[in-house]
This record gives sequence, C-alpha cells and structure tokens, in this order.
Amino acid sequence: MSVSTADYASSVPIAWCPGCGNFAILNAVKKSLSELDLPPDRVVICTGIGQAPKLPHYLRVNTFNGLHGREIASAIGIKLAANDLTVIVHAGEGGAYGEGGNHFLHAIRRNMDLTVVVHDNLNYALTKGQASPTTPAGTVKRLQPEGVASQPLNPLALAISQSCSFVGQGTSARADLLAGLLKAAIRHRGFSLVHILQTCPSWDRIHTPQFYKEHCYELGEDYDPQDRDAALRLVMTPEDRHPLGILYLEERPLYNESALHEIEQPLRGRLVEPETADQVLKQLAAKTK
Amino acid sequence: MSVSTADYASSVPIAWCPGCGNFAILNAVKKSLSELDLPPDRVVICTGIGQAPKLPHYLRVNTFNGLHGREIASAIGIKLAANDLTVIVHAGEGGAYGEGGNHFLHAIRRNMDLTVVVHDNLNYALTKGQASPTTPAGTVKRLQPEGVASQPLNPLALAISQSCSFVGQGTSARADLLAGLLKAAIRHRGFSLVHILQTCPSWDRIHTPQFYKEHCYELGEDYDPQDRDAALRLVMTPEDRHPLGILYLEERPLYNESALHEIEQPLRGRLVEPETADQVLKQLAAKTK
Amino acid sequence: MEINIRIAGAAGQGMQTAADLLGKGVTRSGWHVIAYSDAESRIRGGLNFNHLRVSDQPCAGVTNRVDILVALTREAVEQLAPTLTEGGVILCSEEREHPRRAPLNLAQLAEQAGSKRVESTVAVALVAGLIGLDSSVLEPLIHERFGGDAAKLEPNLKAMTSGYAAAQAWSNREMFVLPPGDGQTERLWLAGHEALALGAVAGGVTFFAGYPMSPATAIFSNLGDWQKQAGIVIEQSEDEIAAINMVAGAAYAGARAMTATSGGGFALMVEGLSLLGMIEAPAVIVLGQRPGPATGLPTRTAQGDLNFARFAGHGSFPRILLAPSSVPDCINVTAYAFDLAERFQVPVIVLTDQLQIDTTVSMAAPSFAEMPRERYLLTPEALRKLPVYRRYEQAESGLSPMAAPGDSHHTVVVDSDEHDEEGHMTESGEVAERMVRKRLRKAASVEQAAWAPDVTGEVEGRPLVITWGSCRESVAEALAQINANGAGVAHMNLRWLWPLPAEPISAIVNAASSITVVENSPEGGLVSVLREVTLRKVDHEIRSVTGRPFAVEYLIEQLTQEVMA
Amino acid sequence: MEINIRIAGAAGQGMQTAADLLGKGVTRSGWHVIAYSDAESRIRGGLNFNHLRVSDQPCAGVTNRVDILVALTREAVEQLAPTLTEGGVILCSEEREHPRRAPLNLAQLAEQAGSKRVESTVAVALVAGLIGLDSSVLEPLIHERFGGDAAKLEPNLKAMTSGYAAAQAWSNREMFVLPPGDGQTERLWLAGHEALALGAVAGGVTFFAGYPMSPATAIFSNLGDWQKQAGIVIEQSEDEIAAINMVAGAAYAGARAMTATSGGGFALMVEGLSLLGMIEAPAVIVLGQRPGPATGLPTRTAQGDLNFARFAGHGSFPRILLAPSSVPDCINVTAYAFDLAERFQVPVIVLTDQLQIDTTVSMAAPSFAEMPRERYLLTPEALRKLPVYRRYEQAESGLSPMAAPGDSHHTVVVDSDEHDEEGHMTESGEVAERMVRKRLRKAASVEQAAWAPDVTGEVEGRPLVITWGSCRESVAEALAQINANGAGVAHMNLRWLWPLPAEPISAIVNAASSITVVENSPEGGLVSVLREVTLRKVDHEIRSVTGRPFAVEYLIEQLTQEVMA
Ligand SMILES: Cc1ncc(C[n+]2csc(CCOP(=O)(O)OP(=O)(O)O)c2C)c(N)n1
Ligand SMILES: Cc1ncc(C[n+]2csc(CCOP(=O)(O)OP(=O)(O)O)c2C)c(N)n1
Ligand code: SF4
Ligand code: SF4
Ligand SMILES: [Mg+2]
Ligand SMILES: [Mg+2]
Repeated sequence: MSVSTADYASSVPIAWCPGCGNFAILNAVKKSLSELDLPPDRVVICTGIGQAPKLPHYLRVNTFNGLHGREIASAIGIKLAANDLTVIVHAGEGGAYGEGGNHFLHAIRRNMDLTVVVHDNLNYALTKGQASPTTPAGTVKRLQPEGVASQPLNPLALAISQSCSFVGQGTSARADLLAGLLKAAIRHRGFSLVHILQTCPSWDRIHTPQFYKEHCYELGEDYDPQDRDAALRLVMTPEDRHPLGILYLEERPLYNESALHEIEQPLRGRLVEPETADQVLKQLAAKTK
Repeated sequence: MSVSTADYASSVPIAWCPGCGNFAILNAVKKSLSELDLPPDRVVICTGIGQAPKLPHYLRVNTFNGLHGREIASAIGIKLAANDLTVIVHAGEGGAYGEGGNHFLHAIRRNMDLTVVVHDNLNYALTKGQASPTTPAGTVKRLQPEGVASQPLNPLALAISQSCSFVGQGTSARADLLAGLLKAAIRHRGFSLVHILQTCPSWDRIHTPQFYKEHCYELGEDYDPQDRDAALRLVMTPEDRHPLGILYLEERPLYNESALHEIEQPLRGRLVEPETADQVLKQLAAKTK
Repeated sequence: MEINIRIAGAAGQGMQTAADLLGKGVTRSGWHVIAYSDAESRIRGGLNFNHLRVSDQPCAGVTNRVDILVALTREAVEQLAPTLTEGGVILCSEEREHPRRAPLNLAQLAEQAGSKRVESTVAVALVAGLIGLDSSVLEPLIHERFGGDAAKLEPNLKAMTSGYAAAQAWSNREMFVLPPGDGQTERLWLAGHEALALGAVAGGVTFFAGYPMSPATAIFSNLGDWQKQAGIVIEQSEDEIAAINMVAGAAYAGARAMTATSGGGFALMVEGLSLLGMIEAPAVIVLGQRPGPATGLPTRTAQGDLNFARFAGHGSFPRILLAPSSVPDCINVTAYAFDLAERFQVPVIVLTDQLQIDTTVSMAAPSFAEMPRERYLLTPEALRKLPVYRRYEQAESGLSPMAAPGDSHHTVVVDSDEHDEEGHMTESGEVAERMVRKRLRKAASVEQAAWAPDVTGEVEGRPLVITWGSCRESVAEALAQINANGAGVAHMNLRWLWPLPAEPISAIVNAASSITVVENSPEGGLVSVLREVTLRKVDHEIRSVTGRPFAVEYLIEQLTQEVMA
Repeated sequence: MEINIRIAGAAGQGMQTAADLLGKGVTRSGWHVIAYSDAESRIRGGLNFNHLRVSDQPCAGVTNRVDILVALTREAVEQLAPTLTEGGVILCSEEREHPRRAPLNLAQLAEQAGSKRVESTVAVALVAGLIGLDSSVLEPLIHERFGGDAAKLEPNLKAMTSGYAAAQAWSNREMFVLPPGDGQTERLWLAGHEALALGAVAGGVTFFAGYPMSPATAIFSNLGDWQKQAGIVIEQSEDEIAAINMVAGAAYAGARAMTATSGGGFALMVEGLSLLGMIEAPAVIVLGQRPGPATGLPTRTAQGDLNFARFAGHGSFPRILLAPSSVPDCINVTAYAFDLAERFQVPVIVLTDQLQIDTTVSMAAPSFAEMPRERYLLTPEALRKLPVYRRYEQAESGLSPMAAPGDSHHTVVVDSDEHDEEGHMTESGEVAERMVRKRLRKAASVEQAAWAPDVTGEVEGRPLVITWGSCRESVAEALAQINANGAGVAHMNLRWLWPLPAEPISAIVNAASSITVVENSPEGGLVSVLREVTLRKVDHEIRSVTGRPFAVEYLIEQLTQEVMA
C-alpha cells in the first residue's frame, strides 16, 4: 500500500483566514501521514472547537470533532476502544491548555499512544482574539485593558516536569520542519506533545512568520533530548528564543502494556453475549463480601 | 489584639477517623492562625468535598465549603471580592489535582495572594479509598486490579515548572514543623502551595506516620529555595525521600498589583448607584465602533 | 411472618459484613430478605445501621419496624431503641444497660472467642440462633468470609459457635423463630449496584469511564472486579467531564460505552450529553440520585433529578429515561438500555438512587438467554460494499447508518457543530433544518418504542397511585395491604419515563377517579411530567424531604389519609 | 416608509463598521432603525451580512425584505439578489454584473478615493446619499471613526464625499429617499450586548467572571471596556466551571456577581448553579442562546434552552428566569435581575439570544434614577449588634439574614452539603427537612414577586399569541398588521418566565379562544411550561429550526394561516 497526500484530499471549503499559519500545519499533516503510509481510514483525528480544530474537515480522514477543550478526553476514549487506529489530536492552545487543561495534565500521566498537536497562536482566535493561556503577560486586550496580569502557561515545562514521553516544538513559520516532527511524534509509542508556534495574522501582528523565523532555532545534533534537567533548563529560560525539534524523550511503559488487561481486539467488533453475565454471576454468588 | 487557638474552637463533632493525619493539620492551622494574630472573622477558609475539606467546620472561622475540586476557583472569587481578608484553601489532592487540576494550574499563573494547602493522603478517602492523582503506580485498587497504570502526578514539579511563587512541603507525621510552614505560606504575598503528606490509616497502611518520619527530611539552612534548577532537581528525583520545608520561592508581581485596576475597597461595601450607568452611557454614545 | 433486624453502630464496626453474612444465610435457608443501609458520609464513627427484613413470604418494601436491634455502640442503643416493636429486643454488651436488652452479651461472647473484633460475628450468630437459621448454613459462611485468613477464621468460628449456642439457649427465643421458607435455597443475594453492573454486562458493555461518586461508585467497583472476565475496558477518569467525553469517543469508535455518577457528576456531564445528542452516539448513563442541591446528603437517597435528566443539555435531542422498578429489575433495565442506546443512537439515562443501589435482596436467578444481542453498527462486509458512506444520511426513521472508523475503507466523520450528511460542519440554514428534522423524526421513532407502564388493578373509576423507581416496591406493598380490605386502589409504575407518549398515559390517568404521585423529592418531578403530558392535574402528592426512604407503614398511613379520604 | 439595507460580503470586509456608521447616522437624523447581522463562525471570508431597517416610524421587527443590497463580493450578489424587493437595487463594483445593479460603482469610487480598503465607507456614503441622510451628519461620523488615524481619515473622507455625491446624482434615487423622521435626533444607538452590560452596571454589578463564548462574549467585552469607570472586577477564567465557582465565591463575599455564557458554557456551570441554590448565594447568569445541541451553529440564534435553564442542576432550589422583550428592555431586566438575586438570595438567569444580543436599535435614552438601589446584606452596624449570627436562620419567608464575611466579628459559614442553621454540614433528617422546607418557603416568596405578563389587546374569546424573548418584537409587529384589519388577535409576552404562578396565567390563557406559541426552537420550551402550569393545550405552535430569526412577513403568513383559520 502506498499512500499519497491526494488520498487525504477533502472538498470542504476552508474557513481559515488567508495567510493563517494553519495552512502550513494542514499541509504538514497530509505529508506526515502519507509519508508514514497511513491510509485515512486507519487514522482518527480528534478535535474540539476553535480554528485549529477545524483541521480534519479539510482532510479526508476519520474525524471526531467534539467539544471545546475535550479533545484529549475523547481521544482517550477512541484509542481505548480502537487500539488498532492511529489517534491524533489537533487543538488550539485555548482548548488544550485552557478549557481542557485538566485532561492534558492527566493524559501525560497515562502515557497512552496518542499524539497531541497544539496550534498555539497565543489567543482564542475563533472567538475573536481574547487572551489565551499562553498570551504574553502585559498584552492589552479588551478584557484586560491594562494588560494580561497572569503569567503565561509554560506548556513545555509542564509536560517535561510530568515526564511526558515525547515533547516537541515546531512553528508554522518553518513548514520545512513540521512534517518531520509530526512523523516522529506519531511514530513515538506513547504520549507525544507537539507544540506548534502558529501565526495568526488576524489577531496577532507581532508573532508573524518573520518573527518566528528570527526567534526560533533548530536544536543541533549535540542536543540530547533524554537529558531531563537540560531540557527543563532549556524550556524555562526566558522566551525570546524558541528551540525547534524534539525537546524531550523518555522511555516509559505504555498505558495498556503496564496495567490495563490486554485489549486484544478493538471493541467495535465485539458481539453482545448476555451469557457472559451468567459467568460473572456464578463468581459473585460464590463469594461473601 | 491577641488571638489564641481558643478563639478558633468549634463545637462541631469531628467526623474523621481516629488516628487520621488531619487532626495534626487541624491543630497546626489553629496554631498558625493564632500565632499570626489573625482573628477568625478576618480569615476565610475555602474548601471543596472530601475528608480534608471538612476542616473549617472544626474551627470557628468564615467558611466557604463549596464543590469538590472547585475550592481554588471559589477562593479566587472570594479574594477578588474581599482583598482585605486572608483566604486559605484546604483541599484533598483529589480535589486540588484531580477534579480541580485546571484551576490549580491557572491559579499559579495568576499569583494572587492565596494559600492552598493540599492534604495528600494518596487516595480519595471520603469515597472509600480509590486511586487519586498521586497514588503510586502499581498500587492495586478495585478499579485497577492490576495496579494503577498512570504515573502519579508530581505536583511540586508542576508548581515549580510554572514559577509558583511559594512551594512548601510538610507532613502530618511531623506536626512540629507544620504550623511554621503554614505561617510562612500565609505570610507570603502571592500564591502559596503547601503540599502535606497526610496519613490515612483507614485506606493506606503503607504510608504511616512511621513511614513518613523515616522517609522525610528537613531542608537544611544551606538549601536555597530561590534556585529554581536545584528545586526542580530536588522534586523530580525518585520519591523515596521527601524534603520538608520551603522548596521554592520566587518574587513575582501580585495579580492585582500588576494589572487589575486597584480594588481599594472590598466589594461587599459597595452601594448600588444606577447613575453610574449614565456615565458609561455618555462615553458609549460618543464613540462610533 | 417477618423479623426485622437492625445492626447499628459506628462506621467501621463491620455492620455491612454482618448484614451480608446474615442476608446470605437467610437466603440460603429459603427465606426471603431485603436489606438496606443508613450511613453517614464518613469512614469511621458516627451512627450507621444496616437493616434486614427477613420473611417466609416475599417482601421488598422498606420498613422502620425493628424486632431485633443489634447495637454496637451506646449511641445506637440510645438513638434506635425507640424504633423497637413491641417485644423487640436489643442485643448489646453488658455495660449498655437498657430495659429492652436481651440477656445475650455481645462483648462478653466476643471476648470469650478471643477478640473484641468479632463482636459483629457474635451478633450474626445470635440473630441466626434467634430466628432459627440452621448452623449448617452458618458455618460455611464464616469459612467463605474469613477462610483466607487463618488468624481471623479461628476467633470468628468460635464467636459463631458460642453466639449461636447462647441464642438457642435463651428462653424467650420463640417469638423470633421464623417458620420455614419455601424451600428455595438457590436464590441469589444481590445488591442493586451488582444488579446494575450485571445488567451492563448482559447488555454487552465494553467500555466504562467514570469518576467516584456516592452512591454510583459501587456500580463501577463491581465492573472493576469483573473487567478481565467480562472484557471491559475501565477507565477511572480525572473528572466527570473527561468520563463523558471518553464515553463519546469510545461510542464513536464502536464500543458499548457507559458511565455512572450522581447528580453533581451528572451536572458536569451535561455538555457531553448534548454532544452525544448531536453526534448521535449511543451511551448509557446511570444516574444514581441522592438528595441535592449541590453536595446535599451524599450517602442518602432521593428521586429529585427526573426533570433535570429530562432537559439536561442545550438544544433539542432525543434521549431515553428509564427507571428500574426493583433491584432485580436493575438487571433488565440496564441490559435493555444498551440495546436501546445503540438501536436509536441516543444516550439512555438509567435513573436509580441510593436506596435502590444499596439495597440487597434475595431473588431468583435471572435468565440472560432471551436478552437482545443485536449490534446495530454496519458490518465491515456491508460497509465495504457501499460506494459512499455518510454518517448522517437522511432516513425516514431519522436513523442514519452507523459505522465505526477502521471497519472499512470509508471514513467516519462526526461533528459537534451542526453538520451535513457527511458529518462536516455547516453554516447553511437548509442543511441545519434537514438535520434538525432528522433528529426530530428520530425522536418520534424513539417514542414509538416506549414501554407501556405497569398497571396493577382496575383503574376505571378508581383511585390510581403512580410511582417510578425505588419507591415502587414499598408503595406496591402498602397498596396490597390497603387493598386487602377491598379498597381497590390501582397502581401504575413507570419504568420508561421519557419520551412519554401522551395518548396511552392520558387514557390511563383520565380513567382514574383520582391520581396520587409518590416521589421521594421536595418537588414533584413526575408530577411535572404528567401535568405536561396528560394535561390532567395530580390530586395528591406524597413526598419526602429528609433523604430517607419511604417506609411501608408511613405510606399506608399517608395513602389512607390522602387517597381514601 | 422604510428602507431595508443589507450590507453583505466576506468576514473582515468591514460590514459591521459600515452598519454601525449608517445606523448611527440615521439615528442622529431622527429616523428609527434596527440592525441585525447574519454571520458565519469564521474570522475572514465566507458570506456575512448586516441588515439595517430604517424608517420614519418606530420599527423593531426583523424583516427579510431588501431594498438596497450592498454586495462586496460576487457571492453576495449571487446569494442575496433574490431577496431584493421590487425596485430594489444592488450596489456593487462594476465587474459584478447583475440586472439589478445600480450604476454606482463601489470599487471605482473607492479607487478614486485612493484605497481599495474604503469600499465599505463608499457603501455607507452611497446609501446615505440615496436615503437622503444629510451630509452634515455623515462627516462627523467619519471623523469619530477614523479621526485617530490620519492615514485612514483622508481616504475615508474622500470616499464619503464622492460616494455621497454619486448617489445624490443618480436619477433613480427618489424611490429610496426617506421622509423626515420625528426630529428626535438625540436617540441612542445601542446594541443588545451593550444594553445587557449597561443593565448590569445599573444593577450594581461589581464582579464578573466568564469565559469567551459566542454570542455572550460581547457582553463582557463591554464590561471590560468599562471596568475602571464602573468599578467592576473582571476575571477571565480558565473555563466556565471556574467562572461560576468564582461567582459563587464573590457572591458569598458580598459582591454583586455575574457571568454570561451560551448553552455549552452554561452546561458546564450547572453544578455551580446547584451550589448557588444550596448556599443561597445571589448571582446573575446571562444565558445567550444559540442553536444546539453541542456546538451547534455558534453564530446563529435560537430560543431552545428555556427548560434546560428551568431544571438545570441537581436537587430542588428556587431560581428566577427572566427574558428581556427587546433591546431596550435588556437594560431593565438585567438591572432588576441583580435586585431580585440579592433580595431573594437566588440565582437569576437572564435568557437572551444571539438575535437580541447582536441587534442594535435606535432608542430613547434610558433613565436609571428610578431603579432599585437597595442592598440586602446586613450592615456592619446591624451585624455588630447581633449576639449570634446564623446564616440559615429559619424565617417564615424562607429568607435568612445574609451577611458578608469581614463585616463584623461574626463568622459566616456556608456549605454545599445539607447544613444546619449555622451552615455546618448535617447528617440529620430533621435538620435536612427544616432546610428543605425553608428553601421551599423561599420559592413561594419568589413566586409572589413574579412580574405579570404583558398583555396587548382583549383576550376574552379571542385568539391569543404568546411569546418570550427576542421574537416578541417581530410578533408584535406582525400582529399589529394583522389586527389593522380588525382581526383582534391578542398578544401575551412573558418577561418573567419562572417561577410562573398558575392562577393569573391560567386565567389569561383560559379566557382565550385559542392559544398560539411562537418560539425559535425545534421543540417548544414555553409550550411545555404552559402545559404544565395551566393544564391547557397549546393550539398552534410556530417554530423555527434554521438558526435564523423569524421575519415579520413569515410570521404574518403563519399567524394568518394558523390562528385565523
Ligand atoms: C464550552 C465552550 N466554551 C467556550 C466556547 C467558545 N469557544 C469556541 S472556540 C474558543 C477558543 C478557541 O481558542 P483556541 O483553542 O486557542 O483555538 P483557536 O481558535 O485559537 O485556533 C472558544 C472559547 C465553546 N465552543 N465551548
Ligand atoms: C463532582 C463530584 N464528583 C465526585 C464527588 C465525590 N467525591 C467526594 S469526596 C471525593 C474524593 C475526595 O478525595 P480527596 O480530594 O483526595 O479528599 P480526601 O477525602 O482524600 O481528603 C469524591 C470523588 C463529588 N462530591 N463531586
Ligand atoms: S483568526 Fe487567526 S488562527 Fe483563525 S483562521 Fe484567522 S489567522 Fe488563522
Ligand atoms: S478515611 Fe483516611 S483521610 Fe479520611 S478521616 Fe479516615 S483516616 Fe482520615
Ligand atoms: Mg488559539
Ligand atoms: Mg485524598
């Protein structure tokens, strides 16, 4: 089987603004999936609500477009039920770290074989540009006329502090690097976070492609993503330079390997056999609580 | 004014199990508040649901006992409305890091002047001992007969990774140290996390007072809580030894100092002056959107 | 004849174990028994009790009569002695003096057996001895329970022997001796939470996600015990929002998915419920009610969330509300809930409550052979033959073809936005209208499948008492007694609560001379439903506001007052 | 006479600004105007429009008639040309050929003004010229809007001048010229979201927490603009659950607290709503409805969440549901919501929707002087005199004394568990019963305060049309036209939706010869409420399922068909 980007072509008209960084990400997704030789019917893209979450409609692919901020939770349900499929989440940083922050936190703990791609455009774009969890402190918004008072979330440090087994960073301004990063993340067996610095020309005139080109740099060959202390230092130093590539890698047992009883078959094929209850009942009847 | 622990005495019968670590924490709370000379009417204790959250009923103190996991959110509302009061959260680790993980995460970002005391007994005690976010991996529970598959949350690393301005750790097994730690946290201007390793004899026979006495150690004079890298290394090394004391301190602007317009008066005293709308209207009428 | 036994003491003193041993023992002796509990929201201390109602006749209602009070604490004596029937006795230790105390000293017998900790086993043995349970039934129970731990087995066996002997030796014993039962010793001893979990297994559950919350936790603890055997993926989620969204994801992927919670957790699932409605994903949600609002009384019972469940979620979408009428019925209702959910691609909410969940009964073994076993997903073979597959294809019934991703070369697209037939988001008013109408047609299809209510007695021109859920059994028993004098009061119980077809229900209620609704809640939930659906006023309402179940005695009094007046 | 102008194009082309300039201009010219929008859920592209209905007479309904179509894209021409009335024209640029095109070339005029970007200003000027808006009104508008930016001011002024001149010079202009208005040039030009925010300020809001969600975001964006001036603490929370729990905390601490959201966000607040009910904390929740289920149609309108709001939350607790009848009424209703919330210590839900929120009207300046200014908290002085303070003291009215922590030496204790008079958690059935009954008495007190419905026309023996919320205005206009021929159809609009006292409402609906409910939702929300409360069947229902508002024309047709048949 040989999959091409054309297999992922969709006829749904795209509702993003011209010049949006999401286009580069969309192309990288097509490229990575086809280069991994994954056919659209073996992949599920799971999203919530926002601009980034519209992405799977612009592909031909199994799509679960659920609720704002709940994409990771739904993806866990999908993956547990269908462990033969490749499950990828695309979320805005508002959904993944704001509304859905709790799911993100606990998904890291599980280390299921999921890839979570966060399109970080530093704002709630679809609802008209309000501050998001990563908006730099001091940014003036209508709801924060004297500037955002909260410090931005540091999702990379958060992930590494919780031993997230794959942490990568890309930017829509460096499309050349994106597909490779996505491929590595999807290939990685375990929970992968791909944080993408995404440009949003409609609401953010500072973080332009040019800006990211200037402020980002590729991690060199000498960088060891398995050195946790170094990775933490890297992502916790002030943010005027952003490293691109695989920031952190850790070998951890996969969720279902470590303790879930082996789910050998995807659940969709399971017959209903009411008699199973008989067996359970027998065991139950034998025991006094 | 001189406040004594007797001022905090309550006649509500205590519903904790005999031998519960919460008793030591309760005493430390009384001690810290009275030693800080804070009268009960100037303090609000805000809690959710669980064993730990019953604490304020066993004191005479302003009490907001809200929903499971929402204690931090409610405390933010209280503090923003009443910035003249000392607001302290007591939560179980299930409420603070499980159900309420998202509020915890974003509260750190805000750096409001709140103290959050988490009673970590490694289980959901009130609902009969299920695994909580900090239950060690591999622990066998009814819902996890093959052992908990998720890695436990590392709340200390999480907090430091997000530049939480005060991070301390205590244990109910070392009552002698608790009041001092609580006092430091309450005195600290900014968001303080006090993580308490709390014994729960009813559901956990491993983490006994003896266990914690053996596995905990006091941080020495030479420990510099302002060295972030060192603090992170300390809390991210495998967990057979637990440091006690102030693990991390960072100078950060207070939320309301940095950007909220000065709330000079607590909101409870505000009159209703419908005419204020007239002024707003005037400004509005002048402008074309 | 029946004997009511109440085992009371502080949380942690083993009342639950004692009740379980006794319940199982009397079940194996061919008697009938129902047991329920009254517990505080704490792990140790306070005052809890377990109540067993044992009879030579079938019995299923709740009563407040107490013939034998086992009091393990002084507080238990003081608080509960007033509930004793005439001739009732207290079993307690010597130092707890009380005029009704039987001369059977728990503490002393326990000490003789070598350990203060076996007091509850002594109590079991004493009660067994009093009611005439055969010691050959008792002994295996002790082995089953403590056999795994030699250190425990010894003193418990001793406690059993001496307790049993002491009771048998007591001269006033006769009034407690039960006549033999019907000889059926093969009945099951099953709790509501077990019945609900069993029903889920019978219904083919393959995925469960949930977050602990009383009284629903017990349901998924059972599933936890059986996960390997029954092949269920169980996920303890970080919160209820995660649980319902996991359920939605798993259902999309073709699992038979389920969650269980109580009011507060259900409240957090409401957005997800609306998601299930929009993407038309099947799911079963067990809502174990307890008194609200908010945290309320966490360990008590109520039926206060019917209308909340009926309207929970923004926008309109079909859903089904079911309510088991008894502990045994929990099995059926839950099993059928899975069938209905998948057949109609809707969320099904099973309304139960603390009383039903925490009640244990002796019951005939259920048969699963006749239960539905159909799956409604397109098979991989059928799918492969389709030139195109569209998840929300229009259909007269409103039921579009459902497929799981990965089952063929077709992709499956679902969207929480309003969408077109392919599942892609739309801005079009026309497409939206088509989809809304499709879902309305589906709602009509669901309504046609509604189960008829259970009606007992002649309704025409007679008073009609209406119930749903856990209070059905006690009301049925109260009415049986009232009707024994020829009163002729009819009873209608609803197991299918929503959608409620207007015509058949209206026909029944309009035939009655008066209607009375019994519901354990401060405001009438079913009262609202009936008024709306039938446009008939409810003449009498019997409600409870204490978080405690209705007792048969109370119902007889109230029903006689209200209905017969 | 009225002229309907529709400015259509892709998101981001400035239609909203153009509509705003025009709306303000016609308002300052003494005409009446209502404007609403139709937008997709995207930031750039697609097809959106803003519709202005300008008249020399008061007008407040929605219409689909278009006299002047400003089409900024080819798609706008193609899609919307069919909506043109007889004689209606399209203003577009030359290359967009269409038989109805007026010879007024937008693109060309914009280019002449020096920038393609001023097309929308050209459009404003053209329309102004056509309808006869005085250029002395137009020019200051351009200055107000673009004055801050010299680079923009210049071309926009040019665009204005040349556009205006071109329109005035067009020979077929007369049919668009509006007769002079009533000379009242001091009216306000106010949007629903501004009115809701203003009402909150008038009601004394001091605390707002919320999370962005269409269509409610605009409400708190306004409050954001005014936070300093009006002294409001505004907190953008991490999610809606945080928002409602912050509101509960702030309300406990004595703030007048508020949030605003839409269905999905409200769903997440349901547990918190129940908390407010239990701790008896006052709060105002604005629920800006849009079509569901789930994400639905995020930028469209609906009235589908009435019953959801009525029953949201586990357990029983009093709440008040209000619905503004118009944009100006948004001010009153919101202001009074704060008074009611604090007076009765309950959550008050203000039900509005995308249509009402995003509609802008010309209106007389409101007067705030008569609005309630009472605060119901015990004052520090009163508190200090009390020997004991108990938050949930029993009271005949159910209204316990409310105090804020920090106001005296007394402590204030609230609890989401069932609690005693002091606020401490309880296990007692008796205490629980007392508290439940206290809340039920409070519910009765609330019901007594219900606002009477607004009834227009004689009901006795006549058909009665019933509305609530945003469709009130269009229905009123439709009925005015129908009744102009002496039809005598009565109209009842409900601004206070719940709790609904049965007697007065029943008296009204029972007097009518038939009742018709108009609601913009797939299933009838008010229909359920009326059936339940009055036990009278609703004879006709007019609903919409497209996410678009009812137009007056459509309503006239439907009402004539249904009601007059
Ligand atoms: C429960 C809920 N709350 C709020 C919204 C409104 N909403 C839609 S998208 C969005 C923000 C999206 O921001 P982000 O996730 O960063 O995605 P982006 O649009 O920036 O790509 C919000 C708040 C919603 N749909 N659901
Ligand atoms: C929304 C919601 N979900 C679940 C519960 C049930 N519940 C009550 S306490 C508790 C766990 C408490 O654990 P933790 O916070 O660690 O406190 P502990 O009892 O261990 O002190 C849970 C799950 C609840 N009250 N509300
Ligand atoms: S608003 Fe920003 S993120 Fe959204 S489509 Fe436009 S440019 Fe992209
Ligand atoms: S269960 Fe554990 S935490 Fe709860 S009171 Fe008992 S010992 Fe303490
Ligand atoms: Mg974003
Ligand atoms: Mg805990």
